[in-house]
Amino acid sequence: MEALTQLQLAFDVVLVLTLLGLAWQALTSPELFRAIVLFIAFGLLMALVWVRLAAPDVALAEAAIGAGLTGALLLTTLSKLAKQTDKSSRENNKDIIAPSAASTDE
Amino acid sequence: MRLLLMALIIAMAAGLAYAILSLPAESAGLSVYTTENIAISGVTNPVTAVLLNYRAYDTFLELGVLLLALLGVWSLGSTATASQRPSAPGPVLDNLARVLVPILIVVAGYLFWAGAYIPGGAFQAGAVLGAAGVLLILAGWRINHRLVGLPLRISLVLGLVVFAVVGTLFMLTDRQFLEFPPQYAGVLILLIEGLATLSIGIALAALFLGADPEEDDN
Amino acid sequence: MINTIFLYALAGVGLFSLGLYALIVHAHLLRKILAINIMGSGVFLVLVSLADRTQGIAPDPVPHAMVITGIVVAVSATALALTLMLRVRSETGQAELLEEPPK
Amino acid sequence: MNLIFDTHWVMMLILLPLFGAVACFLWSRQAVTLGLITAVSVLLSVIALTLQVLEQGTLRYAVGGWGAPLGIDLYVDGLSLLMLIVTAVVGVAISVYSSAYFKPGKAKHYWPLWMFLWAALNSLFLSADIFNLYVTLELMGLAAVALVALSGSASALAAAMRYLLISLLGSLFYLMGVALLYHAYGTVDIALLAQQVESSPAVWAAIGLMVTGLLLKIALFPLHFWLPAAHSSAPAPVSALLSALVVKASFYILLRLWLDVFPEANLALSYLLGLLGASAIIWGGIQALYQTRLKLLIAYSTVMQIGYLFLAFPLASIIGWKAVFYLLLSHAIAKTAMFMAAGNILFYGGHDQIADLDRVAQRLPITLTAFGLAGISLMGLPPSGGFIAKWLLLEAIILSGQWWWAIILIAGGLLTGAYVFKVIGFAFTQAEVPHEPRMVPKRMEWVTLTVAVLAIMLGFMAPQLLALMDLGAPFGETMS
Amino acid sequence: MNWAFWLPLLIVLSSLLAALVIFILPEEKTKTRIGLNIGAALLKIVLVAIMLWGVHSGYQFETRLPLLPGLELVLRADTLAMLFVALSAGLWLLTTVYAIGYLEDSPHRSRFFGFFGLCVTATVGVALAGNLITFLLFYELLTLATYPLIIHRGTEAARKAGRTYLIYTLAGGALLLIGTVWLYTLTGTLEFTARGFLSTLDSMHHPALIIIFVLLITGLGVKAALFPLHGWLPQAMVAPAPVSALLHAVAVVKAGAFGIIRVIYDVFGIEFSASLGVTLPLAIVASVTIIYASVRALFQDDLKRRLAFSTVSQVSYITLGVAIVGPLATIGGIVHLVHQGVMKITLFFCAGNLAETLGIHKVSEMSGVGRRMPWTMAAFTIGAFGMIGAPPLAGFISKWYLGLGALQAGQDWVIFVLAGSTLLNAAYFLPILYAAWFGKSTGSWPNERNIGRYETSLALLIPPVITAILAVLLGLLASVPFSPLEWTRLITSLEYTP
Repeated sequence: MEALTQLQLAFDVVLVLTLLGLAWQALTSPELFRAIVLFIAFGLLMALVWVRLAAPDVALAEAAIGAGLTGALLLTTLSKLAKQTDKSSRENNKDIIAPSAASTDE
Repeated sequence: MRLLLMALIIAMAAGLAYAILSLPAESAGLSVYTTENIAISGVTNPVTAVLLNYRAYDTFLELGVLLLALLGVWSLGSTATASQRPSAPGPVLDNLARVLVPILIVVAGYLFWAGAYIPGGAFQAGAVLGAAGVLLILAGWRINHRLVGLPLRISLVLGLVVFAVVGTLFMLTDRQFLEFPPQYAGVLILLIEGLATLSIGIALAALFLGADPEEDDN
Repeated sequence: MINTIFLYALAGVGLFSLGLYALIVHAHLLRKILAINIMGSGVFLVLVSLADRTQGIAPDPVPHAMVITGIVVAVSATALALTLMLRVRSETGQAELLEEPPK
Repeated sequence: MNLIFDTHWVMMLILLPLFGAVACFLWSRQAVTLGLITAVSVLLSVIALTLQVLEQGTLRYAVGGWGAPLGIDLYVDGLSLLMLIVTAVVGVAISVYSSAYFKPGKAKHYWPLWMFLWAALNSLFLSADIFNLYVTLELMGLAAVALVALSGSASALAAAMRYLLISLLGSLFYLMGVALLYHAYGTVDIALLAQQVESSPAVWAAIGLMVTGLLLKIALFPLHFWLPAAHSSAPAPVSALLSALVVKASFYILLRLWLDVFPEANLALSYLLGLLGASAIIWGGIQALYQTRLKLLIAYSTVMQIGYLFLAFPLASIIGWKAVFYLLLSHAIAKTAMFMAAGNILFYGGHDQIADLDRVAQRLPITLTAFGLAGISLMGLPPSGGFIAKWLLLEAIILSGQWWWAIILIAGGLLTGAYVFKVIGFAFTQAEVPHEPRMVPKRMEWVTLTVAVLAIMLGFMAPQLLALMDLGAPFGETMS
Repeated sequence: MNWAFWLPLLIVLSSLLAALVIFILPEEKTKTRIGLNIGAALLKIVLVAIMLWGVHSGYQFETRLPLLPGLELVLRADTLAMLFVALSAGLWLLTTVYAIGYLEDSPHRSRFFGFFGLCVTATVGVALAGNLITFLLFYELLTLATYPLIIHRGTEAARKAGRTYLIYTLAGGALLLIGTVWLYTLTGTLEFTARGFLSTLDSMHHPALIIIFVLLITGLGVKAALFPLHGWLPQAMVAPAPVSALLHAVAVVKAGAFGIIRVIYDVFGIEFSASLGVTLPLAIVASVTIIYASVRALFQDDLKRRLAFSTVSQVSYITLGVAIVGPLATIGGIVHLVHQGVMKITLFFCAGNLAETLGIHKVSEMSGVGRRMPWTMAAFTIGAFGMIGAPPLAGFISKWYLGLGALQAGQDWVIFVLAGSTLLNAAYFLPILYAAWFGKSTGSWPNERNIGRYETSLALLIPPVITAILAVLLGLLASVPFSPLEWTRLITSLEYTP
């Protein structure tokens, strides 16, 4: 019993540390794509945490929405961002926010 | 500057940690109440009971949040490249979609059905449905242009509207909004969940797509 | 058991703080959006972990439901934020916000 | 069945705008008509609710029939009722204004978003549940952000982005506080919390988190940095909504929590809030004075007026709370009129450079009158709602013996006078119209004037409104 | 219909409604506008006459409307109020006639006459105010209504004058507000009461009361142009002549002076004020103002600026009379409210005529103008002699009572102030008169226009002639019932214990 508890504690500690580590990696990764992939991994790990915390409903929601859909959204956004870069470099990008007056063309 | 920021945040974290550790070591929260009333809630999964009965009003507004986010995304118009067709999917993706989409739809149906008893429910099911939609979009499939206008919109608001209508109906019989008679609660929740799953799935897929497909057509 | 519950709650605080720090120091909007999501996960972790404090009975389902609500809110907000970011990018040519508020 | 007294008006106030939003979304070609119908029906429902509450007293509505702590309760007392009323009044005015302001391409997006915002505001004011308040806050935040971005200009999009991040950050701080309170007391109902809360580290942390999160959303100095850009680059009716209602909604939550859940909140914190409020008054006023664009000037004026609301915290007296609440109401009305007036000027002349205002202002006498009347209320000059508020606030300050706030109050009034008259002064200069202006629809001008006149009329409605505020004694029992 | 309730309200509304209609009147509807202006002014005079008779016969007129819990909007016709109401109603009619003539064919007349009407509404409200909060309300309204009149011409100078005016008056209003609220928190009432309502207050509040007195008097002193708060008045002379007449004689300056009377008599009570020791400093400030402004007037070449400094000096006679503490001085001060108004308006009308007809703005340009515009200059002469205090003109009555009162109260030094001021008045008025009547005309004027069959248009000529005649009559018939002097005796008898 004692050993089991010890083992469980070790598991918890490792899980928590991995979670924090992944979050840190996702937030500091110099490459955006890597950051997003790490974030998705983070989401999946969160799902594991929810299972561990006896919250299977949340785990399902996290896996499907938090990691899955959010991840898909992030990836597609990144690809659009990349396309924009190609496009804007073609069109002499206008890279400063123009101090335009509030638009009145509604 | 960053050091100062770090110090501030660490101080905040320390305070928060202290506050959390000072919480009572045991607390059942509201679980006494949720268990007590589970029999008349219409479902047996306590989380579903909270989501679709005890605190159904939150869920109702949350459907509003999802729809609102979609409205917001659509109001932003085309995002420069959003309207560009993705490059033709490779055969792998195409085949994958053909296999996975039906499976996902079945999983979604199961999750929504099972949500009443075991983990699962409208949001999880809706998300899986949404994933199916994402896959279809990635595979290059586009919604038929005849369905793009009103029919699509109706399917998006269906969950919210039926939720509200069911909630309102019983107001006429001297009950409060969203107060389900226990004997019908199960059926009603199933009805609401089913349509909500549909709306959530379509909304999530639409969020993935980006701009309003109706405008993209033009 | 109790200790591990609090361990997860503290991890929640950790995620919240990490996210906050990253939100402030990073300029790229995509990173800011990631940071907000990680902060959110931290809050959710605090909510759910502490729901299982009493041994022997099933965890309190109310925070679980709250977190599911929160996850849906988060994905909605993220979708809006990402689209908005793309628009900002296409109008201004950069996915960052200028430091000083516009005059 | 008595139609007025038995109908669930509380729910109608949430459902009507929600259905309105759905209807505007489904049939976007008729969005204007549908929106206006919704607006009027919401106003009528608020009137009915007022009659109901006047007859039956405060109202607690258990959604789903469960009741707190298991279910979610809605609560109507003087505070929430007045917020609902002012929202309905501003809402109808904005709806009328918007029906002429937006071109169809924008209107089809504007109307469902605005209806959603209205639903969010109403549900926020009615909620008695701190988690439900989180959901309504998010609903409100997302709608507001989308509305800001609607004008589509680069500056508006950047402002909307910043606003969204701030709004989400504020919500997360708030939600963390909710988590702590729930796990400390096992309920998220405000009334139940109020009975149980006592000083403890968890409560302190919750206060810190929730106050910080809400201050971000309220944009109290020095957390105001996002507001001027967002409020000034949005389309005019949206600017009005944001300044008049959206920031006030977050303040409303803070007020509720402060009065009910954090009664033990300590003196140092309330002084800090008062001090920040004072700084906001001075800083916002000076910034407003230096602005060269009208809408930015008005936005900084909002930063300033928010500061006034916090002067009541160190006073901690019933009359002080009533004073700032009256200020909140009259500011909401006056600011609506002011942003509408700015919208008319922009519409007409295509710009809002203050120095060139003479070219447009003289041709829009109705708009200018409205601006002037709203300005009178902001300055706190009689007869206006702002004057009543200032009078009560001064009274509270003098009674508390903390005379230094009076200096801030007076200085703020003079600063307001300076920037309001800076604008008005230009209206009397003689200049030619250099280009072909765009005619402002009559409807927009007249609704602006109507709202401005209402801001003045608030100066004569104090006995009734103050009596309404007492309903349910939200600020505590009066000694008598 | 309850006349006691409605009459004060009607008197206020008569000009307010007219003003609101005039605002929305299209610019080219000149006839309708003139009709409305004159009609409303006449109506107001009739209503005031009825009320005057009523008050004299002992009727109580009072309007009460709820404003705040425990505070009401009160309009009450007491004897002091009637003096000011009658003055402003009468002079409004003349000023309106004058303004119609003066502004013929100039742009933005709807706007001008709208604010003109609001201005008079506010003045009447100030006069009838039955408590301090009502007074404050109309006092601030007066600020707001006069500002557009001052910057009416829209020039850079006008905008600057307007800005100065606002800085002074809004700051003054703020002080007044603090004082009023503070007073309310101490007493729980703000109702004007004969002999004041503060003497019963615990003496521990006396230091606070002194500060409140200073706040109130400073706030009022801005409009009453007490030194050193008078800076806005000479600048404001860029406004059109009818506005100057309004500022100097009918509305703004008078509202300040009237407020000082109210605060000292009906809030603090004259005897209580004296016991607090605040009246002597006030008398000294008033005296300094009188002398200082007279000296400044001496060096002004611009005619309207010279008149403006003259106003600063003359209005302080009112304050001085009140601050001396004593029935006779009080009579002198209060009656000067009317006398100064009638005389100063004459002078400004005349200055306006010179500017409008001949383009004369400077004293040095007036040589020989008496022969070109005899009627105008005759009126001017009467006004000037009145200001100097020559018998039997109205100004003489005021100074006589002030002097007597000072002796009666044992404040002999005031005599020197009066004498000095009289000499200075003579020093800055007589050269003008000499040049106008006996100076050689160069034959050409800066900007001569031919308006009307007479020396100028009738609308411009009749008002100053009437006011000049009034200035004579007020002096000659000072002891007739209903004369300002007799009315003032009545007011004073209520204030002092016999």
